[in-house]
Amino acid sequence: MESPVIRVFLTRLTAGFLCLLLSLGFVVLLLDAGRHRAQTIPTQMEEPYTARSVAETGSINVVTAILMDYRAFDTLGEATVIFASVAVAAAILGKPGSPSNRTMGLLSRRQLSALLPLFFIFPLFVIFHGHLSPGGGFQGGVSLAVLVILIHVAFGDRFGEEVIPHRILALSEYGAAIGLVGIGFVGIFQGSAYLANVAAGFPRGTAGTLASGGVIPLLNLLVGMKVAAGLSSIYVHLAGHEAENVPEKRR
Amino acid sequence: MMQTAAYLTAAGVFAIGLYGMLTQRDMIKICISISIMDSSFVMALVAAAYVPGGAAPIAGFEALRFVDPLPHALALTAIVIGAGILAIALALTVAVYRHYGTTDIARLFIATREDS
Amino acid sequence: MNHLPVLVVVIPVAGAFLISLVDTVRPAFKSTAALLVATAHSTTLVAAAYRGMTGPALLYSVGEWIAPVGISLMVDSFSAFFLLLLAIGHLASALVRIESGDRSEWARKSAALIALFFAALSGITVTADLFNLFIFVELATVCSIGLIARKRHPGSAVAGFVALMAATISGALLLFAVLVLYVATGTVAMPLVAQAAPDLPAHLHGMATAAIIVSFGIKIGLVPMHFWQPRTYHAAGTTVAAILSAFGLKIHVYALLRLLWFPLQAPVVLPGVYSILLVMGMVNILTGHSMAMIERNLVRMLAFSSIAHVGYILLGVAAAGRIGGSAAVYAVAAALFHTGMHTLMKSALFWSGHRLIHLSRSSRIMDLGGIAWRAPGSIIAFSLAALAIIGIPPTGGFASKWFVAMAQQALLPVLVIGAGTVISLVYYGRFFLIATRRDPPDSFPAPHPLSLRPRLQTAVVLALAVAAVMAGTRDVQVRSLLLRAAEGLVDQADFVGPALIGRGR
Amino acid sequence: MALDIAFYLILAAILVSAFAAIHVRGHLNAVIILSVFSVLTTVKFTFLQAVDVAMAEAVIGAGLMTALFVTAISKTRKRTWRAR
Repeated sequence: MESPVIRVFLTRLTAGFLCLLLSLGFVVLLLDAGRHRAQTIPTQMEEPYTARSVAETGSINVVTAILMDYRAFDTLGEATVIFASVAVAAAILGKPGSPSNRTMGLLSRRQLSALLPLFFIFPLFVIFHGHLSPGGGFQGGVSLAVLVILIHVAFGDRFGEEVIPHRILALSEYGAAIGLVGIGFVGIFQGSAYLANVAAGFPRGTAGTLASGGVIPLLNLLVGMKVAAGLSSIYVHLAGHEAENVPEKRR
Repeated sequence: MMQTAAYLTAAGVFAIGLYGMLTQRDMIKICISISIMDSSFVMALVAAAYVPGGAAPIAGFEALRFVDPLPHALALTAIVIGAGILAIALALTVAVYRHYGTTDIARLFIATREDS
Repeated sequence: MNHLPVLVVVIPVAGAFLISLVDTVRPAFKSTAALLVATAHSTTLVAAAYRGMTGPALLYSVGEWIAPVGISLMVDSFSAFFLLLLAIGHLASALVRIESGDRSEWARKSAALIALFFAALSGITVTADLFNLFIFVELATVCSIGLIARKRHPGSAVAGFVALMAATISGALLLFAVLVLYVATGTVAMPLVAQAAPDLPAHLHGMATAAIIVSFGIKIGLVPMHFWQPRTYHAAGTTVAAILSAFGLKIHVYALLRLLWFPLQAPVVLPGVYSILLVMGMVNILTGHSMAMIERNLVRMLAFSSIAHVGYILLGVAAAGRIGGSAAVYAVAAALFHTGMHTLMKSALFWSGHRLIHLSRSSRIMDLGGIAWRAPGSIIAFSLAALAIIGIPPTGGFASKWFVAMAQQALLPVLVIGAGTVISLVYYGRFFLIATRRDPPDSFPAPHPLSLRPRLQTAVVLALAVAAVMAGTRDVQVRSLLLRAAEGLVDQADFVGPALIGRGR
Repeated sequence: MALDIAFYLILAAILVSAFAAIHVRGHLNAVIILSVFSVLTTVKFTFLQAVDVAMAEAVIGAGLMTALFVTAISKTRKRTWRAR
């Protein structure tokens, strides 16, 4: 009576139904929570950040102000997560092996080599204007990593290894990470708290100009460097992994 | 209304991701499901931040209300952490394929049972 | 301002970066660097724990931003107890892991990963911010997966993937609970959530609590969610399994207790949850012990035993939540005593088991026949720790089980504890008999060429085991420490007070 | 009003693409659909005024993750193209 096909189908149906039920429950809870908050907290108190961030940190982009100043400790933790996942990927995959030399076609390589310098403008802009416009260290760093991957894909891993050696990637990642942790100590030495910004004597500057926001641009730069180096070295590990000893029979 | 719809989408995406993670047997597909599930939480955070008629949280804009910037910061953090974990999942997939020649998790369970 | 709470996290993080840098530039000094970092971190941890135990709770605002906008860190007497455990853990695991000559990529990264793992655990212990807690939990997950999935052992990548899937679900639930609490209260700072928690609608509060219990239940191996743990520990090998089980698991227990008592105010708002924890604790004890009894593999046996001992801790905790008042302090102290004892005993068992498994190159119990005569130091440590973990009277393990049993109000949990003791006597006794068999096989296989330092390791393991035994006889000194720590959890005035003072800014 | 309709259409497209990414046959197809899903999510985030998150999602979801996925897939296929 019960064929395996029907059984699998029924199992999947039940699983799908349960997942849907669970997620609908989540929606109900979140909506109720929002209603509860609207009843208990007056609307003026809802935004502790927007009103004060320019005066206190000098950063126009409030999200950057939160990420790099108010909750900079989160950012440190997050950069550490990236660092750890690079280390884990390296531990799992081993040293990058012999790089392959597959490249894209000649025409696309020509075009890319003309355009590539232009491509670097965007991430650098995003990083340096993190406190002025949308974006910041993370977004810029990831797009830098994507550019490094693009170089690897377009011109072959061997060329990529020559232009940006893996050792340099690793060293710049460690350097940026140590710089990130070290900047926090400036706050302690100035008699303030760890990762303090204006309270530690960094100049706030005129809001809206490039040199404003105290330590925020520097943190953006370090985070960008760290994220770019880390993520692209994950790619290098993944792409350089040798798959040669796959057993032929055991599938 | 927009917020409710956004919550509902996040929930639907979460259900799809969880369902995929529970029923798929292929490790790459599981990675895809994990990625979808991660982005559902980002969607929920962004939806929670939304205020009807609010402007983006950039103080240069002249607006009466802004959307709540804190969930945006949390969402950014969650995205990056999710990317890190996903990279590890992919690395594990590749390493497993290297040793066993398959990415089917049910077969891998049988293959690794002999080791213990 | 006293900077200890943040240094406890920052020093090992910086240390991990430095270890990686040293490893790239001058690989020869890597072990020295790792040992230095571990020593520095342990010293900081002990200092922070001392301040937390003796004085009022230490409050630290990172970047001088106070609770609603910034992240607060806090060390009170309850977290101080766990910081002490971490201090033991980091130093001991750094000593045990000093290697000779292994040049594989995993061995190179593992020193940095261990430092980061302990950094994440310290972060979980000191943070007073829900989202920051989530980040450190994820960091701990990433590091533990890295430690599990090493390259030499092909099955471990599969186990790492399973652990990753379990961790993804656990992380999703934790993030969901944080999201609900944020949307409902408008803050992620624990003290402010704690203030708002009693006013939350019952279903919101209940579902957030449930999500948190399931999330950490996956991490600590509550019974329906324990499926990934034995496989993972087996694949990880004994050295790493000791770190995961003896220290990582305990800190996740800490996080669960802290969240239940402090931001969620469960003893006041939702006392019913403790009855569920009581039942889960009993199920854990019975399942863990009976699975350990039928297990034929030493590492998996110890892993199931860990699952059982989480049950004992939960029994003490559940009793505390159900009684309330000053009696709750004694119940929490009993649970903490068992936590500390299990940390010592299980790390001693795993690390002494490492030497035995290393010599016979197999972790099947049957292959370990007669191994005792080749590693007398390890088997002495193993037996001492086993005596303690079974609960033979003068040892610390007996005392902690006794206190947990005394804290119970019903007869059934006491009976379950007794049954667990009998079952564990059976399986540890069986292993002891096999290991000390008089007729060892003629030829053991040649030991694995990559060897840790056996003498140093045996010394560390013996110290841990002797500490576990002696804690039972040093009852009076231990008790005042434990009661002080338990007060930190039960009387939250210590924890809430300083956080709310700074709120006006 | 037209903007609202566009928003709901995008929400529907997000759901459809998420479902398709899991159920479509072939890894590469699934990854391409996943990157389409990311792009749609980006558009949704800009509708909800989350510009920073939108940028991060675009760069990570559509850029980096796709690259990593494609690399991983090329490493987990039988060696047809690797015979260089």
